[in-house]
Amino acid sequence: MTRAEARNLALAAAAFALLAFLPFLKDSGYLLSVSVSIAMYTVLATSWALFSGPTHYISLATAAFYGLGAYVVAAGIGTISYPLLLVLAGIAGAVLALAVGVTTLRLSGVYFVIFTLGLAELIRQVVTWVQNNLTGSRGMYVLTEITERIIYWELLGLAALVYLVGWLVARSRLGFALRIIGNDELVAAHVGINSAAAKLILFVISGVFAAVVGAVMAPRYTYIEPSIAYSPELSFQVVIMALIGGAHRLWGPLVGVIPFALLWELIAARFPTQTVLLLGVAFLLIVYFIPHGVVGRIESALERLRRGTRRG
Amino acid sequence: MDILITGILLGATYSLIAMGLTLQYGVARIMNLANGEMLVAGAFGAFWVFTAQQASPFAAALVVVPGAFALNWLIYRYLLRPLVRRAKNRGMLEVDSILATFGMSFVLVGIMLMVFGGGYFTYSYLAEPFEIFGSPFALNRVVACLVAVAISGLLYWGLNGTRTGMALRALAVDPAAAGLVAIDVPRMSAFSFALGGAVTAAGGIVLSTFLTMDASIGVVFTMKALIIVIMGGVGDVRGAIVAALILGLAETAVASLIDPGLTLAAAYLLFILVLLLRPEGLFGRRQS
Amino acid sequence: MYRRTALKLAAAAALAGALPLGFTHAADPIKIGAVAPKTGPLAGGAAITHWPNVQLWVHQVNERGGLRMRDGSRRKVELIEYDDRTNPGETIKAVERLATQDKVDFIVAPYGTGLNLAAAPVFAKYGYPQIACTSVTDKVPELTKRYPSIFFTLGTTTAFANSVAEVLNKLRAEGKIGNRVAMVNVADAFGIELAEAARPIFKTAGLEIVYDRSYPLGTQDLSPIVKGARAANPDAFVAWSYPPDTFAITEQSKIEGLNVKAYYTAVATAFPAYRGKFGKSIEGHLGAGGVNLDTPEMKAYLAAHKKVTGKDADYWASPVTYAGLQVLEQAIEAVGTDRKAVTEYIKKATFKTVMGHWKFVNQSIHEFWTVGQWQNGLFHGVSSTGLPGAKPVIAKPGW
Amino acid sequence: MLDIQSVAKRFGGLLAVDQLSFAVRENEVLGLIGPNGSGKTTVLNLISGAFKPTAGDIYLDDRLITDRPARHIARAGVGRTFQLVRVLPSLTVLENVMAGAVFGHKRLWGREARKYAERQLERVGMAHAIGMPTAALTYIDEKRVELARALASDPRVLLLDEWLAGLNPTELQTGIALIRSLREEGRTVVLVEHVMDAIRSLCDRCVVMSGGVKIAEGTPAETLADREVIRAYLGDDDA
Repeated sequence: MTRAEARNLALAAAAFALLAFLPFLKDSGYLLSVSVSIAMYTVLATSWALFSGPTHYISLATAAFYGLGAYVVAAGIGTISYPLLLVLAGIAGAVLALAVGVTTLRLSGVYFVIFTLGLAELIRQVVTWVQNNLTGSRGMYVLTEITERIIYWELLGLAALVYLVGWLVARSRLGFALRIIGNDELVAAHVGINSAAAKLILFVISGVFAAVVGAVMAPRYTYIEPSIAYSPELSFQVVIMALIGGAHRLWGPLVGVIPFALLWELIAARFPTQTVLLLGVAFLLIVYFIPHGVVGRIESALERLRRGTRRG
Repeated sequence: MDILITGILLGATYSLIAMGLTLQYGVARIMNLANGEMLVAGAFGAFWVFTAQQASPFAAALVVVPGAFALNWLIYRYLLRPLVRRAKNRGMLEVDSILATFGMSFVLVGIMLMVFGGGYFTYSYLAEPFEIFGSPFALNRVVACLVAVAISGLLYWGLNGTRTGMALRALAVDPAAAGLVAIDVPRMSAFSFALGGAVTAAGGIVLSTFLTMDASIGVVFTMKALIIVIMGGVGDVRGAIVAALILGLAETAVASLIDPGLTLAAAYLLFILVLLLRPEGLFGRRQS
Repeated sequence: MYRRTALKLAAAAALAGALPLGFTHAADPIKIGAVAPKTGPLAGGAAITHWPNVQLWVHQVNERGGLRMRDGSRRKVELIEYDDRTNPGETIKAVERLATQDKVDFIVAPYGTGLNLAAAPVFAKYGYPQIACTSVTDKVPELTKRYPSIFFTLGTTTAFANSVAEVLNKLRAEGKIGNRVAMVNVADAFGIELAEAARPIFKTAGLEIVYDRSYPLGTQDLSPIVKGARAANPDAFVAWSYPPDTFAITEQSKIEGLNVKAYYTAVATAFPAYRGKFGKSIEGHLGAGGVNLDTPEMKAYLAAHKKVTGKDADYWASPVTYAGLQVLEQAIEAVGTDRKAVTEYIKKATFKTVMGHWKFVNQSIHEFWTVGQWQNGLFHGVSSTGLPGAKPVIAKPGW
Repeated sequence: MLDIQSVAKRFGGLLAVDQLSFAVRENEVLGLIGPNGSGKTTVLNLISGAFKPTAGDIYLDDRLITDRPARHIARAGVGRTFQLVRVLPSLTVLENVMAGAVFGHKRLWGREARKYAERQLERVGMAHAIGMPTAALTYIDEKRVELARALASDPRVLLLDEWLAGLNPTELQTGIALIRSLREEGRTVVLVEHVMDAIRSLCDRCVVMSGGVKIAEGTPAETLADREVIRAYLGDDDA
């Protein structure tokens, strides 16, 4: 580990520790609920980008994993302890991601995009059918003592984990392989990289995170409806936040999620009757005026700065 | 027999949902996530004509179809063309158009909410039994099927029998090469995008005679349309129609013979299988 | 990484600055928050059942000069409304925002079972009374124990299924139908729960379920399910359905000629749009809910609803939602804006509402309408858990 | 060491390679020549595993590699360059070369991989460009980087697809010397090339292709004098 890396790591740890104190602020309820959604999207978008950033595959299956995680909790709560359910949700996510990855990672471009969309719907249909015919109203209520504060901490922990995993992957052979795959898959094959396996590992990692996030969020909703747990809007939002931030940097999704979430929050708060219309307009403005994502903006600004100082 | 006819009728419904998007995505290369909203807008038009003007909902086509054409032309010209121009490759355009049209779908939902309110809109039109081989079927669905046949026939003739159609097909295969043979690519793309929007809105009019809708239901249609278009093969109107029919038949067969609870699961399973076995879609060209 | 903290702090400041902060002095209006879907899957229902009643109530209260407080003063009502886009996460955030940023005095309960339950912990945390008028759940005892300020008014799934069984048995006793029931349900929360509750209840009631299938939410063609039900040759048809499919099932039944003497569809049967779409052919249709249309209060309510909002109220949850607001109104007028006192008052007092006299027992209303029937163009309550004014059930004539 | 037996490759209706057989001996430089479109690059793609042959077999050291994926063939010690240079644009020059060292035949990691990659860059005369982004490279330099990447995997067989094309006379001499030195350290080289000088001075043997079939095989002098070869060249292409 270089000194810069150690410093960054320490700073990150300090930041997380600081954030962990947020629930103790006075009147933090609203801030906390905003932070929960920011943390949730951060984990989802970052883990999404771990896979999609280097491989350029756009997956719209986030909701499938998320919903699966939520359902594992809903079906098992009361008989199985909650921490164990989180683990089970992770395992379920991994199994699903593995099955999906093995069959689909050879699809490319838009086919993969729509495939994952179809997949999310398929999972939703199958889970609903199982629920309707086997578990019934059990698998709908998640009544626990878990408060928003605990959910926030869990998400914060997951965020730390996702960054740790991302950082470890980036320094590993796997990360290097992914960068090569993202550049040129043919070259990757010809230098001896097993690109299918590399993509699969990352897909599984992102699937596990999404499933665990779903499991963490389930107690917050109390009542799990298929149309809400498997909302396609979630998948789209994750993709969009990650892309707006920039998927090729580990911290990219974060700089997309935060301003995006705050902007949306602001619109929702200030324009309650035209929320959707203005969200759309804000969104279009972002797409047209920040074409390379926030990361792109930051990087080009840094580049200008560097060039400026060099010249001066 | 019942299953067959019901399946074909449902397939026709699906083809109405998907045909517009084939033109927009297959030819103009815009994966339009606001497509469903255009459909709902068309349906709103029909609803308004029927309830407020006491006229046949199909009369709405006189205004809605040209209106949708013009609106989509403008959308392409002023909102999408800049994206096409700045995209370095197909992948970038895909990402940009997903993002932009996603935003547009919100804007359209917002506008419809303001204009029409958030409630359900539904009315009864031609909701009578129509006997085919001794079994009753909904007349409005039969009419929808006929309209679907008419639209697809027109499109087929338009694409295969006219100069413009040839240009569009060339564009669908390879925009760069199409430009080399003196096809006005931007104009043709705008045309096909606008045409797709008009077809979608027309579909909305027909569907409103038997589906209950509200301002935010568009996304449901967008998803279905995407799946049908991809399953059929991008840029091929025939493919979309065949895929729609297959889905319609499969859903009906599963609902009648196995369990209605698994209809959509079966549809998505079928879609996934098609994609796995023929990633380029039923009628798509394999890309090298 | 430290950028994250900085951004968050900046954001908190920005939000705090951007949002209207509430300063309540005596002469100020009472601030009422409301959050429910204006978009998303539940928006269609909320636009019929929820929002118009909020609008109507606020309009009427302010028309009267405001709420008449105990000290004789009048305080108008100021409404702050948010769209949760049918997303429970948004509902939670919006309720937090109302509670801590807008500092509203009271909050109208959200719309639907899922969104209400998601928001319940927040209501409980800040002690806001939550009169959940559009929630139907069998977990009422557990939920009321958990959340001391939640109130249920619409009923339980078991009660709904029980009443349907009773109505069917009544018709059977009169010799109008046999005991064969075809049952279908939408595979979404409410539909699943109702179907699950109904199976044993129907069996105990001596009804034979000859067809029992679910269909996914968003099915575009329900004719196979109607055909399947018809093929089972039932005497009664029960669909635990949601709004879009209620319309589709009815239309399809009409086309297929599903001729049963007892025909039940759940949510949306009581919508005016149902009558608007099907006209006279819905005579004798059974559906969830119902009201006593003969009371003067109900008549006045329906007229005012039409006049103020320009739309007809539905014959089930609309007046219940309005009654919930009346409860809030009367409680505030009785004890003021102290939320704890209001909650306690709601638990104990009896309220005069458009739905009749309401008295909460264990935080829920135990007398509610369960089954209604279209008779002569109006949706009358025909079965309830002990309310007066039920009309006799009739057998459904042909289409 | 490399044995191609009756290999065929069909693209849709087009038969790009038909019943082609030849062998490459250990430590030789084999020239694969022929007019444009005769299927040379396709043959390299078949050997490296980029394409699967429609028929026939390919052996590497008596091991069947016909249906092995490209990554296995690469790890077995086959390195290659591409006709249209494929550098990895978002990686630095050094990282481009490290790609070969990390994942290829050699499988190094960390400092070792870096050092090894640096040595390969020195070898192709690109030591000065180690930290540069690839965007700054000229076409010729890109070719060198690509060769360094292939070398970094320490290949036993090196497939060079028109690697010498486009070099100026001085560069050409350096290039030829470089390839020769590769052979001297015991590697086997298959060379698809149009530069006749290079073929004459480097190749031990040549295989001449035309229209997907082999029309001649032998020493450069023999094959280039072959009537059929001359006809093939003059027929399509005035080489």
